[in-house]
Amino acid sequence: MNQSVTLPHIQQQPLQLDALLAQTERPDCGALAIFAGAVRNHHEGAAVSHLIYTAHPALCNKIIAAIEQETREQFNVPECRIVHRIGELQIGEVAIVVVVRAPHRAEAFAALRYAVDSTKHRAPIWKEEFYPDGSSSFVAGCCIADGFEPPDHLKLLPKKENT
Amino acid sequence: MNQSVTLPHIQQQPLQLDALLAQTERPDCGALAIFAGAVRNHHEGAAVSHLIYTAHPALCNKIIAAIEQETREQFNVPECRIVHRIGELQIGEVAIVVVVRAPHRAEAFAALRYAVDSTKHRAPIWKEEFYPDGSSSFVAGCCIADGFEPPDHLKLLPKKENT
Amino acid sequence: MESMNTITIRFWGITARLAGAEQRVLQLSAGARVADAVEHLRLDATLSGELPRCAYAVGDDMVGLDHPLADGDELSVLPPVSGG
Amino acid sequence: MESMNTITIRFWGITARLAGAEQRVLQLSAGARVADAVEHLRLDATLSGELPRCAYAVGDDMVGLDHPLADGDELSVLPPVSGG
Repeated sequence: MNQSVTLPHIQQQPLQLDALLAQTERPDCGALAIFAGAVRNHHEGAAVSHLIYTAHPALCNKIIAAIEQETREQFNVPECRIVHRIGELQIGEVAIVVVVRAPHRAEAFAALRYAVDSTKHRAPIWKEEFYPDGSSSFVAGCCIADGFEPPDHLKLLPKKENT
Repeated sequence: MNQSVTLPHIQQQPLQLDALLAQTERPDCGALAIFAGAVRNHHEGAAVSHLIYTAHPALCNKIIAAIEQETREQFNVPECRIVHRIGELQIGEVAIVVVVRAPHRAEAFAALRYAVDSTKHRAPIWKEEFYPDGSSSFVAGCCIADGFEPPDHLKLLPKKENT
Repeated sequence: MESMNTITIRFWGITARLAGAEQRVLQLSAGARVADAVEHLRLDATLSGELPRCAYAVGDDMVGLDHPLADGDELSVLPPVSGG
Repeated sequence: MESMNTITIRFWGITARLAGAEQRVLQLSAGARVADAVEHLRLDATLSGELPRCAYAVGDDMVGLDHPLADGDELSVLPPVSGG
């Protein structure tokens, strides 16, 4: 994946929280909840020097868009934006930003958690960790094959019947 | 309360998320969770034109500092910062910002919710709503007198015994 | 003659509106407690309905109704809070 | 003679490392399904251990093992994901 990627939900450029906040501003939403995931200097006890994230661009963009829509519908929140960075990231750099805006805070908290966890469990993104000695390994992840069940809180609610 | 207030946890100047983020940066914390509460243009069906927040400055500062410490201890998160704005706020302006940083996201989400809800339930801050016709009213709030129980998720865990 | 303590009552939030002032100065007998000051405030018919929902602080310490008041104390009347 | 479909396999994440390539081109019989391509990949001893944890996509659609493959399809092999 050497080509530069610029899709709404994945980008190689550093993530800009300010831009996401400006794009989602709404006068009817009193609650803004944000999650940002940054590169840690350690993982399971081992020092980490940097990371490389890769993603299947078209599929990942489509799946993240679906997670945004599910989040808005299931938690009745007007705004949910998810952006993931790919490429090489240094310690402290931000890999994912999720922004939720809602009239009230309870649904903003619940929606934020759902959106973040769903992206981590379902988006086709892979993290390769690099260690100070120059070695690397792919981080053990979440299986997205049929037959592997997501945790309960990430299961979709049954669609409401139109009666 | 006409004097200008500049305490760590309450201020009359607009809240600056960037400053809080810079002050709390840590290479060992992969998870950053943020809540910002902004002034809505409506409350319980009525249009709102602006708000005035007042606070008991010294007591409020002390109580918010205690909530930060409880949050760090109970959820084992290295950073929790809470700042509340007072004075006149227009629609869309941010009244409260809470920033939590933790190694992992699960404790960041839980700590964020605790810190936000505890501030709303316990900090001596009062919100007066102003309506388009010029009238105003104080928003019904949370009783902090002895004998009024907080919701279960805001009760302090028993201190661990040192054995 | 019994010695008296001067206590400044500070009203916060809606209680300032109901009391029509941000503060009042009371003279209470030495040995008076928060409950005695509250008893005095209850004489104000506009304010009295709000008092059962109020908490109290002296300086920046929350205090109970049996907290003893000292001369010069500032007693805050704290109605239900609505920050955030 | 049976007509053949050309299928490009795209390896993602650790599967590219195990396969030693980002893609491989397979010729499969017309009517072959995802399962037939996976059967073929299983012949690669380095890769085969990872395949039970993999999902599959054609273009930007997730597909099951019984999804029919068309000539020119790009079949992605998606190991467990670790974004965020």
